[in-house]
Amino acid sequence: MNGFENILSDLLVHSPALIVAIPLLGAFLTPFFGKVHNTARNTFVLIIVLLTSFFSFLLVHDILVNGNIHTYVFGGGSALTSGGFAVRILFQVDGLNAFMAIIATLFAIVGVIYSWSFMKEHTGLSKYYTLYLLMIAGIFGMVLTGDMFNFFVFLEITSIASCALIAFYTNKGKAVDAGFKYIVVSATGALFVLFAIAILYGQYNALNIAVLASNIQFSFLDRIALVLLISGLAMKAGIVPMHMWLPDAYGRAPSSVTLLLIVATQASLYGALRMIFTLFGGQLSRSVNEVGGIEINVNLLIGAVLVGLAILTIFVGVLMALKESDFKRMIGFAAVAEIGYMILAIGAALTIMFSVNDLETSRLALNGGIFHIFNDALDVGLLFLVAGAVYYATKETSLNRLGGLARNMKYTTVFFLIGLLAVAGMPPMNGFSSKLIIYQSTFLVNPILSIIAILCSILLLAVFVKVFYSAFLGPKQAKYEKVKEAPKSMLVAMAIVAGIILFIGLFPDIFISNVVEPATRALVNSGEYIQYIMGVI
Amino acid sequence: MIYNIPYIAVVTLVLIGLYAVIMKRNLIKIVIGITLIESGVNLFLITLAYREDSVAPIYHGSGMRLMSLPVPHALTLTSIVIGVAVLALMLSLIIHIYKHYGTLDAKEIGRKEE
Amino acid sequence: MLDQLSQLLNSLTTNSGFWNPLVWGLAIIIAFLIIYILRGYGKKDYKKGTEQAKVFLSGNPEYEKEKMHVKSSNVYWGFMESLKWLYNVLDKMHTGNVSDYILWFVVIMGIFFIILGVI
Amino acid sequence: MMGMSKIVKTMVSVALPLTLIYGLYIIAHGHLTPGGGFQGGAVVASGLAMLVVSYGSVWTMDRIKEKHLSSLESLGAFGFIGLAFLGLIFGSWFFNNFLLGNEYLFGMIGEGASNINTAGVIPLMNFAVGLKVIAGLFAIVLVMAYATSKKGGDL
Repeated sequence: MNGFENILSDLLVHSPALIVAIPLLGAFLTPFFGKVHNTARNTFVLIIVLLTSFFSFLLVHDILVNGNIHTYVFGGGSALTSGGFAVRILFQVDGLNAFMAIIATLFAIVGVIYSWSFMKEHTGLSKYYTLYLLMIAGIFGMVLTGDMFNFFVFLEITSIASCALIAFYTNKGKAVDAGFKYIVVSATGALFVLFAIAILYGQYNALNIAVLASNIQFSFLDRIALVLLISGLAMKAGIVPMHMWLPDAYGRAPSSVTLLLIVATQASLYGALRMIFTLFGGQLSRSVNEVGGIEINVNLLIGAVLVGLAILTIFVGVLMALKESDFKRMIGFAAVAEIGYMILAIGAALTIMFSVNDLETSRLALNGGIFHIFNDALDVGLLFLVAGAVYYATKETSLNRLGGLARNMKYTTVFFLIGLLAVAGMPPMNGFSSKLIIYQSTFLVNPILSIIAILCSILLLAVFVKVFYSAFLGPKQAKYEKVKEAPKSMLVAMAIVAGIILFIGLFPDIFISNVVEPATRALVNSGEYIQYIMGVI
Repeated sequence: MIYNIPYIAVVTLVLIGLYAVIMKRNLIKIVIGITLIESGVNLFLITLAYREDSVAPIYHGSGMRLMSLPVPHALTLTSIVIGVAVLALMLSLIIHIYKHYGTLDAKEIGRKEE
Repeated sequence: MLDQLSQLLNSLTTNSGFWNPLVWGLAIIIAFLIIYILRGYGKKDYKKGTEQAKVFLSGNPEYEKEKMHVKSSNVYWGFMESLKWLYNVLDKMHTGNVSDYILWFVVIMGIFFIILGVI
Repeated sequence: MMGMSKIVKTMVSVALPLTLIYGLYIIAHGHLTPGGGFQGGAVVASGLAMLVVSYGSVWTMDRIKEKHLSSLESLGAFGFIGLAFLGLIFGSWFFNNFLLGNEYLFGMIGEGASNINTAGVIPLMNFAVGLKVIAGLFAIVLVMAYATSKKGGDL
C-alpha cells in the first residue's frame, strides 16, 4: 500500500509535464497505429486521452482539495539559470489553471468519443487524430504554463493544429476559407502577444509570469505591453468587434473540432485573465491616469472598457444569432454572446476590485464569470454536438431546409432541449445559476448592466426556440423520412455533457465551493502565485 | 541615435506588414504582410539580445569577454520555426482556395457561394 | 456522509436571496399538479375523428402538412423588419473579409492604447 | 513543373551533395557552434528543394513518396519527445539531461575546443529535430509543388 502511494505521489510531482507530454507522444505515434488498423488507432487515441485525464485528475484533485500550488521545472534543478535569470521553462499550476484543466480534460474525452463515429466515413483520419492530440496538448500547455514565451508557443501550436482541423473538409471552399481567416487572425494576434513578451523581457530580463509580476513597474512600455496582450488575446477570445472569425471557424469545422475550439478560445480568455490579474494585478490598483484633471484608477478604466465591449459583444452576438439561418453559424454567434457574459462579469469585477467595501461584490462577480466559463463550454459544446449529429444524419446545416427531426432523432432532440434551456439560462440548468450570480453582481455595480444582460438572455432563448421549432418540430418532411438516430458513441458523448449540465444545474453550490472558489481565490490573491515562485527560487 | 535604428526598423516593418494585411486584397499579399510583421517582431527580439561590449554566446572562443544571454536567440529561433509552420499552412490553404474559387481576391471569394 | 449530503443540498446564496433547484423542482411539480387538476374541469364532450378535430383556418382549405412548416428565416420576420436599420449596420460590419477583421483588431488596439497609454 | 534544362540539372547534381553535407554538419555541430537541428534541417531541405525545382516535382514525387516523408517526420518528433521521456525515466525529471556525466556517450561538457562527444542529450535531440525538419520542410515543398503542377492538379 505504501509503495502504491509513493508511486502516486511521484506521478503527482510529474503530472504537470506528463499532461502535456502524453498527448504529444500520442500525436506522433498515431500515424504508426493508423497503418495497422483503424480501430487500433482509435483505441490508442482514446487510451492516450484517458491517460492524460488520469494525470490531470491527480493534479487537479491535489490542488483543489489541498490548496497546493504546483511547479514543474523542465529538465529539473533550479527555476533560475546559472546567471540568475528566470527564463527556464516552468509550469505553475494553481486554482485557476486547475479549473481550466478540468474543462480541457472533459472536452478532450468527449471529443475523442464523439469523433469515433462522427469522423468514421472520412479518409485521412491518422492526420486528423494527430492534429487533434496536438491541439489537446497545446490547450493543456496554454492553461498550465507559468512562462510567458511558453504560453505563446502553445498558443501557436493550438492555432496551427486547429486551423488545419477547421479546414479538414478541404472539398468545401468555405471551410478552407474559414481556416485561412482563422490562421491569419490568430497569427496576427499571437505575433502582437509575442511583441508584448519581448517588451517585457527587454525590461526585466525574465520570462516567468510570477517573477515578471513581482518586478513590474507599469512604465509606459509596460502599458504598451498590456495593450498588446489584452487586444491580442481578446481577439483570440472572440470579443466584438473582433469576433468575426469565430462564427466562420465554428460553423465550418467538424463538430468534434468545434468542441475543442471552444476550449481553445477560453484558454485565450484565461490568458487574458492571467495577464490582467496576475501579471499587472498589483500595479493596476496603484497606478492612476489623469483625465482632464481628474485622477482615475487604471483598473477602473480597463474595467469600464471591458464592460463596454462586453455589452457590445452580448448585443451583437444575440442579434446576429437571431438573424442567422445556418445551424452551426447561429450557435457560433450565440457563443460570442456567451463570451460577452463572462467579460461582463470580469469587467464589472475589475472596476470595483480594489475598493475595500466592494470586495465581496467583486468576488461574487468573478465567481459568476469564472463559473460561466465552465457553463458556457458545456452548453455551447452540447449544442454543437447536437448540430454535428443533425449534420451526420441529414448532411444539412441550413435551418431553412431542416424540419420535423424530432420524430426520428428522439435522444438528440432531448439533448438539444437540455442545451437550449442551459444556454438561455433557464432554471434548473447550469446556465441559470451562473447567470444569476452575474446578474446579481452586476446589479450591484450598475443596474443597467444586469437589465441588458437579462434582456439579451431572453433573446437568446428566442434564438434557440426558433431553432428548436424549425429543425426539430413541425410536420414530417418527406426527404427526412429515412433519417436515423445518431450512432451510439455520439449519443454517449452528448449524454456525458448533458449529464454534467444537469448535475451542476441541480447542485450548483457543491461545484462553486469546490471548483470555482479556488479559481477565484487564485485570481484575486495574485500575491500567493507570485510568492510561491519566490519561495521556490 | 544609432542604437535606435533597429527599433525604428521594427516599427516600420510591423506597420508595413499591417498595411499589407489590411489594405491588400490579394491573399498572397496578406500572407506577405503577416510575414513582415513576424520579421519585425523577430528583429525586435534579436535587437534586445545585444548588450554593449558583449560577444556571441559560443562556448569556446569568447575568451574572457562578456557573452550576451542567448535566450532571445532561442526565442527568435522558436518564433521563426513557428512562422515557417504558419506560412506553410497559409500557403497550402491558399492553394486549396484557388482551386475552389479560381481567384485570390479576398473580396470576390467572400461573394462566391461554395 | 451526512455532512456531504447536506453540502449537496446546499443552496446557492447570493447577497439578495438564494437559489435551490430542488425547491424550485418541488414548486414546478406542485404547479403541474394544479394544472392537471384544473384540466380535469375541462369539456368532456370532445370526440376524436369527427368534425370537431379538423383544423379550422377561417374556412380556407388546409394546405399540405409539409408546406405548413414555417421556415426558420420567417419565424421572427416582424422583429427583423422593425430592426432593419440596425441589421443593415451589422450586415455592413460582417463583410467576411479577413482584412476587415484585422482592421477591427487595430482599431481596438488603438482604443486601448489611447486609454492606457496616452491619457 | 516539368524540370529545367540540362545545365541546371548538372549544376544541381554537383551542388546537392555539398549542400547536404553542409546541412548535416550544422545539425551535428549544433551544440558547439551556432546552428542546430532546425537550421541544418532547413539547409538540407533547401538542397532537396533545389532537386524539386530542377528535376520537376513529378519526377521527384515518383522517387520519394510523401507518406514516407511524413513517417520520417513522425519518427523525428517521436525521437525528440522520447528522449524527453527517457530523461524522466533515467534522470527522474522530464527533459532531464540524463546522459551528462557518463564516460562514453556525450557525457562530458567543455572538454576540448570542439569535441562533438559532449553536452549530453542535446546533440541527440538536435539529430531528432534535424530529421523532423528535413522531412517536414521537404514534404511541404514537394507536396505544394506537386499540387500546383499540371499532373497533380486534382490532388
